[in-house]
Amino acid sequence: MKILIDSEPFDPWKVLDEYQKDKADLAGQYGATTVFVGTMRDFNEGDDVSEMFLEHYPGMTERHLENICLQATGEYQLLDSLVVHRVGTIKPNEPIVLVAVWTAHRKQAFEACREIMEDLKSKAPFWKKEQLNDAQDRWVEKNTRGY
Amino acid sequence: MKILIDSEPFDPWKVLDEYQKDKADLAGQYGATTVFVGTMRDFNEGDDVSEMFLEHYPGMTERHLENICLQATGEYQLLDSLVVHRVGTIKPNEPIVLVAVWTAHRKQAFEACREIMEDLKSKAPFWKKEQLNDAQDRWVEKNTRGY
Amino acid sequence: MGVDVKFFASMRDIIGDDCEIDAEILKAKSIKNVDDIWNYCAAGKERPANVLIAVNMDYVDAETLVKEGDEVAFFPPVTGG
Amino acid sequence: MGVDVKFFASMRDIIGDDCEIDAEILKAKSIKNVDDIWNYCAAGKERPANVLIAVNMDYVDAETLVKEGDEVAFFPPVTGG
Repeated sequence: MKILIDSEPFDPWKVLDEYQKDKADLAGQYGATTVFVGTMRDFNEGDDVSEMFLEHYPGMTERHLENICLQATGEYQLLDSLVVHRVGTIKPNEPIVLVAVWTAHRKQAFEACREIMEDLKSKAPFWKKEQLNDAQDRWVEKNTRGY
Repeated sequence: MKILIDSEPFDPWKVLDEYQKDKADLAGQYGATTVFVGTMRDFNEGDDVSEMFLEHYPGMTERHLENICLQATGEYQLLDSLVVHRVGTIKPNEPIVLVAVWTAHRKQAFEACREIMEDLKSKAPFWKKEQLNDAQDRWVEKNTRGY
Repeated sequence: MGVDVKFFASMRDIIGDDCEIDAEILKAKSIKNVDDIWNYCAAGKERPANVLIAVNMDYVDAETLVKEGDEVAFFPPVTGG
Repeated sequence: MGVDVKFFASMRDIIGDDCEIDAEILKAKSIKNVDDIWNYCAAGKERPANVLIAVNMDYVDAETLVKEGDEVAFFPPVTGG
């Protein structure tokens, strides 16, 4: 299990490649890996967005992401999990979040990955502020529902 | 949209990296990417499995994978989708299948990726034969349920 | 030009390799649908209840009519992914 | 050692920067729970209905008691991911 708050852009496929290479002890055990990557779009709610600032509550963020992954590990028999989340200034097309889980069977992998994302969206203390092309910046008021 | 039947081992993260690089026209449009990777385990139904042979029905396989992706594209407003499936002799810890979808929002990405996997498991003409460590090889009789 | 009949996976172990039925035999044996094809190629072996059937790569049932030039396939439940 | 009070995101824009309440003020002003903390630091501004509250990085409600050494945070609905 690994939780990473990253202030620099990250490449999700490179992160996964490197993380999985170090997991030789899991080789042959996992039959299913589900990955979600959230990426910054250049539009939101009808407006063009040129840039975003992601604030977080250091300490509380890591603590809650860990709790979320630990809970999913018990509920879905995860063999491993990985969460990476950007903070700071983010440009369109840059990844914001990566969630990956490894399980024996696909049912648990799909459900755990989705539940970690929903928990992260509703509990982890991150806040987005959007810089619009033709207007003042604005705090995003709430996340859309994922179910 | 891309469908690939691959008789050689593939690295899912490298495949995704290369595929996404060629999708510059989608940059800034997709907010969600969901990926499933099915990997060969070294055990199944209580037995150690040393190797597997994956047979398929050339032509019909590609046709049905295409139909499955086209249907999901309409139902979930996919911006893009990718399916890679191994055939031939497969060793434990080698990826068997990769399904990836790109959408504006995460709800569609999760649901489409899972549905493509379930459709693939129930409709695409592939058959697994397992080579056991201490016994004759055997055809896998049926897939486990994914919902 | 007759009908190409294919067997996959465990079905090939049970029934044997591909079976080609030429136009004359189709006529002579009154082979009209998938069920007739099975009976001709499987030499009396019972058709398993869970067998899947495709004509020209689309799933069909055993009553589906076949004609010259068709490709008919019999196979067990699929186990990919 | 008093109580550290933090505001995040739009809550900081509305209320202001972090607020430190020392032990003497806690006693003098009878500050006992999260609601009292808000009233002291927010200088009369109404507490928005959707504000989230954490004490020592756990979510709590406004009736939760606070003591010296606690860290209290007020912030709007989270929007990560």
